[in-house]
Amino acid sequence: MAEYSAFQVFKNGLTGNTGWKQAWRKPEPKQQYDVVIIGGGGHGLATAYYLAVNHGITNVAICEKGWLGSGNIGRNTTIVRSNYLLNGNTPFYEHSMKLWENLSHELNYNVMFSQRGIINLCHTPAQLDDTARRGNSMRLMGVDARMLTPRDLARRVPGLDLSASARFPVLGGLVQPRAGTARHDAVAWGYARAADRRGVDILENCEVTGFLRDGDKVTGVATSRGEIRARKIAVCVAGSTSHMMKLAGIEKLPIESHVLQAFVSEALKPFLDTVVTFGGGHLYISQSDKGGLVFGGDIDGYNSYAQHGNLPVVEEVMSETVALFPAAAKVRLLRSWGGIMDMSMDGTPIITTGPLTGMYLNCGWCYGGFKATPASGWCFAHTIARDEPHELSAAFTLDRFHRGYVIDEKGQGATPWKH
Amino acid sequence: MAEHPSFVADPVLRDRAESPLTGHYQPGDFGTLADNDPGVTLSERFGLTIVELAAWRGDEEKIRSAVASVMNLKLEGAPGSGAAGENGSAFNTAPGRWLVSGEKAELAAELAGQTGTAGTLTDLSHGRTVIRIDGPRSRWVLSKLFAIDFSERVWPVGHGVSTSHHDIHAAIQRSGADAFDIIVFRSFARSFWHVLCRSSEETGYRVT
Amino acid sequence: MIIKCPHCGPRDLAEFSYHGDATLTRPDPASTDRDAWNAYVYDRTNPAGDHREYWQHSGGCRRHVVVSRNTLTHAITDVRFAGERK
Amino acid sequence: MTSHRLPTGGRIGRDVRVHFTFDGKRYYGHGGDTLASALLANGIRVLGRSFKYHRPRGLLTAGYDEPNALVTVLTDGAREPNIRATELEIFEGLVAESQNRFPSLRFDVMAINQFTGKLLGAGFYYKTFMGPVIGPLKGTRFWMFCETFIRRAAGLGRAGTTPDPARYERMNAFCDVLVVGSGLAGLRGARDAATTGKTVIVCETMPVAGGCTNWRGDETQSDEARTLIGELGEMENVRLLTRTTAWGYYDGNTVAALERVTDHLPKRGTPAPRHRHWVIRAGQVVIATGALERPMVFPGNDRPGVMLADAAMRFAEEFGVLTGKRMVLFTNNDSAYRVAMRLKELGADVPAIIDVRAEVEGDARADAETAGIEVIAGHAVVKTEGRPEVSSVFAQPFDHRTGILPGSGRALTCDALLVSGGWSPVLHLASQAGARPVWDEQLQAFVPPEGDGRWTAAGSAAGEGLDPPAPVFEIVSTGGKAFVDLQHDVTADDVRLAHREGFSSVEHLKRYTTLGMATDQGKTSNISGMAIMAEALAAPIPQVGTTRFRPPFTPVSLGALAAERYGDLRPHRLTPMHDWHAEKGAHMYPAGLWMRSESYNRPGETVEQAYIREARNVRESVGIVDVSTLGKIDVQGPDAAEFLNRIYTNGFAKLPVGKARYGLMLREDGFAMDDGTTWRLAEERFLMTTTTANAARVMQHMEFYLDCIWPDLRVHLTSVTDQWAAAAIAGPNARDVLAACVEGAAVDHATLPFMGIVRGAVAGVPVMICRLSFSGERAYEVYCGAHHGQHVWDALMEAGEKFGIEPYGLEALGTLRIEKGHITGAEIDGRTTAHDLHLNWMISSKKPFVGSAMLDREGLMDPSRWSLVGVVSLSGERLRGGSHVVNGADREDPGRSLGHLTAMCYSPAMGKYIGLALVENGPGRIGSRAWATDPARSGTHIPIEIVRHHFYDPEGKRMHG
Ligand SMILES: Cc1cc2nc3c(=O)[nH]c(=O)nc-3n(C[C@H](O)[C@H](O)[C@H](O)COP(=O)(O)OP(=O)(O)OC[C@H]3O[C@@H](n4cnc5c(N)ncnc54)[C@H](O)[C@@H]3O)c2cc1C
Ligand SMILES: NC(=O)c1ccc[n+]([C@@H]2O[C@H](COP(=O)([O-])OP(=O)(O)OC[C@H]3O[C@@H](n4cnc5c(N)ncnc54)[C@H](O)[C@@H]3O)[C@@H](O)[C@H]2O)c1
Ligand SMILES: Cc1cc2nc3c(=O)[nH]c(=O)nc-3n(C[C@H](O)[C@H](O)[C@H](O)COP(=O)(O)O)c2cc1C
Ligand SMILES: [Zn+2]
Repeated sequence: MAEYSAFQVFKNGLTGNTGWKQAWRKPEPKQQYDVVIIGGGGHGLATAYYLAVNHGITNVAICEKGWLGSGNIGRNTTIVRSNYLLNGNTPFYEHSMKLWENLSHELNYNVMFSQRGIINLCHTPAQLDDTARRGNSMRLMGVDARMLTPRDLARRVPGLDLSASARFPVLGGLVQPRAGTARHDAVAWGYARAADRRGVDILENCEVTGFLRDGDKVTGVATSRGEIRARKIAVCVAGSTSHMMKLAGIEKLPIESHVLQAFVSEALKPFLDTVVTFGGGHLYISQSDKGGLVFGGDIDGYNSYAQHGNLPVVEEVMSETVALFPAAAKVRLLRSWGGIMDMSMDGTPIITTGPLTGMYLNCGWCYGGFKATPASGWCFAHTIARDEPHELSAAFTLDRFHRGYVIDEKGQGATPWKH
Repeated sequence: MAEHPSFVADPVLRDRAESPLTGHYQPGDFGTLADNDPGVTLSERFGLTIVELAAWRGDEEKIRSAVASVMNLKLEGAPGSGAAGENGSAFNTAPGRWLVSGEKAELAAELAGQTGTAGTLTDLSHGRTVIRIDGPRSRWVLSKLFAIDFSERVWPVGHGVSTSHHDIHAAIQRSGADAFDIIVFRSFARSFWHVLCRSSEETGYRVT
Repeated sequence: MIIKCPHCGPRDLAEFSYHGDATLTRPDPASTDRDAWNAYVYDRTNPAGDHREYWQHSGGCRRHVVVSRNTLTHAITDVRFAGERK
Repeated sequence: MTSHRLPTGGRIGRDVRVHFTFDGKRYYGHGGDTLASALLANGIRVLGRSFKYHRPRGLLTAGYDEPNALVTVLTDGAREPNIRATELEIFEGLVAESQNRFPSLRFDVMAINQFTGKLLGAGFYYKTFMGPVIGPLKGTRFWMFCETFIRRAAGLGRAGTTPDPARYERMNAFCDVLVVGSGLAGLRGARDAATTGKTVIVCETMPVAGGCTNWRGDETQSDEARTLIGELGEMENVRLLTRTTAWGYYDGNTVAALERVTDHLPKRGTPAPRHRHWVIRAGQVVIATGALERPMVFPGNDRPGVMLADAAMRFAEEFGVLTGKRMVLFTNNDSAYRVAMRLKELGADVPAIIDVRAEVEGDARADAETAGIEVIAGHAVVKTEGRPEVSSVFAQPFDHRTGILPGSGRALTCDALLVSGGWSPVLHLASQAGARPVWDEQLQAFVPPEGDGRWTAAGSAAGEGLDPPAPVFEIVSTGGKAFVDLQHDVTADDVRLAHREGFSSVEHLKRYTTLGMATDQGKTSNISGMAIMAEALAAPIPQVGTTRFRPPFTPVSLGALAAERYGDLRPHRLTPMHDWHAEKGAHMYPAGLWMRSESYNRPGETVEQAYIREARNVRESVGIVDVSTLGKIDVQGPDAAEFLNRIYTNGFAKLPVGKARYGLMLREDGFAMDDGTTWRLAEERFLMTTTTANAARVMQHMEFYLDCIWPDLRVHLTSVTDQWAAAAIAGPNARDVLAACVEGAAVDHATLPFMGIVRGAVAGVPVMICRLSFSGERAYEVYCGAHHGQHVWDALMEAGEKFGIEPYGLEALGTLRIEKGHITGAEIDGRTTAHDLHLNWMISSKKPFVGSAMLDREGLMDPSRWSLVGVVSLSGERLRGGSHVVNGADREDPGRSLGHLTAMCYSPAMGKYIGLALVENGPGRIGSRAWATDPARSGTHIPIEIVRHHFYDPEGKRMHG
């Protein structure tokens, strides 16, 4: 299939756009693969892609129960950053950032990664220190970060209420200039197309309904499109993790599923050129290329598998938005939706071999797994191909909870709804 | 503290006490008054003795009779039930808990005496601020702030609820035909007062 | 969501705070069975369907309740006081 | 009278002229007009430009489903973009402007996009703009360069940056039955419920009730509606809300609705809110939201003058405006015939109805022909012409079963083409409630399923009384672009391209082409899009399915949702002495919701100078600080001591009455949670204090254990934080100050030793005094009733005057505690253990307590964990909060982080900058040197020595003495 390029767009444009082919094939499932990946979200797709590219494993299928990208990859607020605090996290997310920086070329698909920077606002002196601590931590691990004064902020974020009478007075902020946003769907489609071109079978409308076992070993999956055998089975189903693992007989995991809402306003001419997060509560806001302000806040805070949220969180997020941007009171909310988060007990992901033989698990991404997509795929592919953790994800083990090696960015303890 | 003499009873103590609304409580008419009639009238009921009575499980009845004997108020057993009389008012705020307030001298001490081992008493006279809202539009104004059905059919006089306006916890007792007493934590009182005043501007309000 | 507090009656979600899975049993305080404690602190069934969970009516009567709620539909079928206090 | 206005009719107030400005030009309309009707009456038919191709666009509809006519309203300097002209009621002085055009609506340079239109097919941007792989534009640079231009071209209206001065409010409501929509179905439903005594709320998005009876021209129906509106108005249990849109259906039958209270009024600045955010908890919801007419897709279907038939009817009946002088209809169902005849009656020239159906059953055709309207059956419109407004349309024979256009057609001149492509029930709210729409073959529309008890659908919303159309959604021909989603410029060809590229699930179709993602959320386009995709897939429409409806039904102002949490109404907690601090010039800043004083700066003093002076004064003389914000919990009951024993890591059972003890709490996972002192006031009564920040959390924590884990314990907890005002008096002279003013109690060392408690009075007011020290000095906390806080504070200040008492703020408080190595929330950050903080001495081994079973897990005892140390600046430079500790002397190559500073200050006692830090293997580093580095903030790189965390008086002689 032709490479995507300006030339192709031009050529096809003149010929009625009839020359374009399917972005990925719609194959029938084979009976046997080397690796079956459950979950056609960002992580599953990236895993397939890196299995092929980094490890030469191409006899791979991805089983997706709905349409490709119907999970969280298709409903997140698209923020990509590596501004973490703790040692266990930063190198992993920074690796991801580096992959993002070349992703469009790598995939030959414009994922519209826009490095417009992310700014964390501070509203109290204590927060300034905390934030500086995070910035310093990043810098010491080779990640870009810089504290901003209110004057810097006035220049970068017009419309932000920097007055002393602001509802939440702003004392400063931390910027990670290389952070930004990417077009969420394009990431799924780009990985899908690139993986497909390397031979990966993407099986949509193929729900995994059970596992085939040989004693303790997992040997395949039962799906809505028939049984499929595989030497290795990788689970990447985000919010459905517990449910999926129950099918394998694992009743309990350090995971809870919670709903997170996101919002988009009506399209506006450029209003906000960076990503802003609020330090006094929980809010992050950016503007999509289409013009909508895209924003989100806290998870609703109770176990949920329903992809819809509640009203108090809507009100909370909107009130924080207008507190920061008083002009936005007249902007209008266009749409709200929800996605199911796989909240882990310490707010940090899990990438591991097992828990059964022949099985590999990738989960616990909470509300931050979009930015992790490339690195997650990279490290998970490594784990699957080599049967050992990648050094960047070595801390993301499943036994860290019991052993007490939790990586708790928020310091909340085993209350997933507070991470 | 029940151990302390009620500051209401002691004019000197009362004199030395200061409302959290001091400097922010301005009698007069505000907002849009229809025909010079305010939709609501707001006032602070400062200087009440306020105590919380909490019964041990099974001893609720004893607490109710303690209130009955000290205050001459008959409390029903149902959640939220309350009553108001000359000696003050009381209502149920939580299982086995009542908020009792009044101007009666030594109210706390007398209640403590009657409560005995049936439960505990906590003096909150300084810790709570009581704001009364009265007038034809009181329900309308309250409905802006609380997710509570204030309609008459579910809310007889004397009855009360525990609820909150965002971070501000409030116990609200219906104290008259259109009157409600809102009991908030003292530290929040000023913020709450401003919100209440602002919310009352639409209907016009009078501070007395 | 509306939760019907056994004391206060139906109240808005905003008045409640969540406290998680109510099906867990806390090990005996003196127990040193680490696995049991680990399971209690970290491991969750996280069902897609009926869930029993603690909520506190923190913006109301402050009592904790056990809510039976379906995590797929959010439909609540039962609310009762947690524990039986003396 | 304006040119297109009929001499009579409509619900507008003809005797009043209402002036407004559109794109800088002044016009007038009448009371009751919308901007759309008023502009139409003035002969203005181009109202906007489309999103991508910037094509000139006119009105398609007359209501909330309008995709084209979006304008920006300017009020008091604030801009409100993307307002539908069809819903915007004009008022005297209204200023509106068109959007997405430059320099003007008539001439827009971006319209050039139309000619590149073929290149800008769906999703073209995914395939290009990736830029070079090497060179200065590699990586994301090239894309970001292009993005700047794409962003400017995209977007619709422009939002301002000046704060919105308007006011918003929330309203909570309860009812037995909520009826959404006040058409006949809604009104009947409301009447039926209300007469059985139920409380009813009816909300209607339009300014007047009655729904389509207001314009359908059916006397019987409008009479019935009027009567019902009158009846309902009389009933006490009914509330009818107009200009109120039910936009969100949430769990528990909670419906959110937006009332536009004053948008239509010229007078602003009244205390009435602009918008009211209704939150309605309903026993039952009746969804009577009617049905929307949908257009058909054919080449040139976006030309101004092409409009829905029902919309034209509305403009004529409600506003007395004819949308054209010579109107042709194009339909696949009977409803358009009624429109045609009525418009003709009203004086329009209606030469023809073009009907895709070869045979039209029933009387419609005969009636039309009798009225002198030609019925061109078995034809379809294949092209429109006009520049930019429609001046003629081209009809060609059409076989609606095959979609083939046999034979040649004819042109009809007209200035309006009114289209009816069938009707879709408005089932958004049912869908939000979780209902799966059902395809109705006859109606060629999705209808809601049976209600599920929480809601029912009624009237047209349930599919009742709608005219069944022939199943025609698109006329495929070559006469130009055929639009499906007008706002987003998604064409039928785009849908087919998406299909070709495999984006054939409706959800993929939507995301790839953005069909249905515009401000109208596809109200007029979703069904056609699905139908065209179904055709491409050769699958039936229901199999293709529909995309998900999500709140809000129509856009909602963010201000309304913020309601009273806007502007300066902040929920602050203030201590009883707040005003005093403010008067003394203290800079107050938020600690959670509390406001606390940072320092009491004298004129010309910096914060640092002030806190050093304040702290020094404590060490040398005496200071006073407001600590009323500490959490205080009354713990009472026969099992109170036992309970505290389980909650705290250290023992409380044996604490004597009249004594206080410092306690530490852990979380169940073994990490530290909070610390504070707890005072035993009586055998069965304790007063617990917590840190300011954790008060609520600790309360909940304890309530949880009492309610859920140990319900057998007889303990009552009550928050008494607000009951007490508290002042800490610290310094060598503290005792003298108390001695000078405390009545009724001795404060000498024997009576009041460290951790002792006495009761007495100050200035005639009862107080309780506990000898505690956070500062490390001889110190006391004086508690009194909060209403007496200021009185006691004044008395303490007065008594302290001769001892040199001065107030100190949080900065000095922090300094004193750092010098002492006392911990706060900066160290108990949710990741540290008692071990990390050297609080092992507080861990009782004699009893289990919350967290005891988990605290010695491998990971929590790992020697490489970060633990608490002190640091001293060796260069005399100021240490910076948030700095990290590193080993490298080279600022550019500092090595990895060994830990970080949690707190820093200038220590007057030590004469140096010092700090506390959590560092890897802390104890092992005591006495060693390192650097405190702050690359992200100040850039400082300061040599430090790592020392024990007790800097000052480690033996505690001063506080015990
Ligand atoms: C509202 C919202 C905002 C967010 N914002 C951000 C953000 O700004 N930045 C950020 O980094 N992250 C963000 N996230 C998180 C991020 O989206 C997720 O962590 C990440 O997408 C999860 O990985 P995934 O893409 O593989 O998951 P998904 O896309 O959810 O993939 C899982 C897939 O598994 C499939 N599946 C489930 N069960 C089965 C089965 N039985 N058989 C077959 N397939 C199955 C699902 O259909 C789904 O497609 C946000 C998430 C949400 C919901
Ligand atoms: N000939 C046809 O095909 C056709 C089409 C439509 C209606 N009708 C006739 O019209 C009558 C139906 O009346 P009806 O009451 O069902 O519909 P209706 O259209 O008269 O009323 C629906 C009302 O709901 C309002 N509404 C919609 N969504 C809302 C929301 N989210 N919030 C608040 N208000 C909202 C609309 O503004 C409208 O006033 C019947 O007699 C029917 O036969 C006929
Ligand atoms: C970054 C981002 C931007 C979005 N912008 C829009 C938008 O402009 N218009 C729109 O209708 N939906 C927008 N959506 C929301 C989608 O329509 C959709 O609601 C979301 O992907 C979840 O899918 P669901 O609603 O089908 O469950 C956006 C979603 C994301 C993640
Ligand atoms: Zn309750």
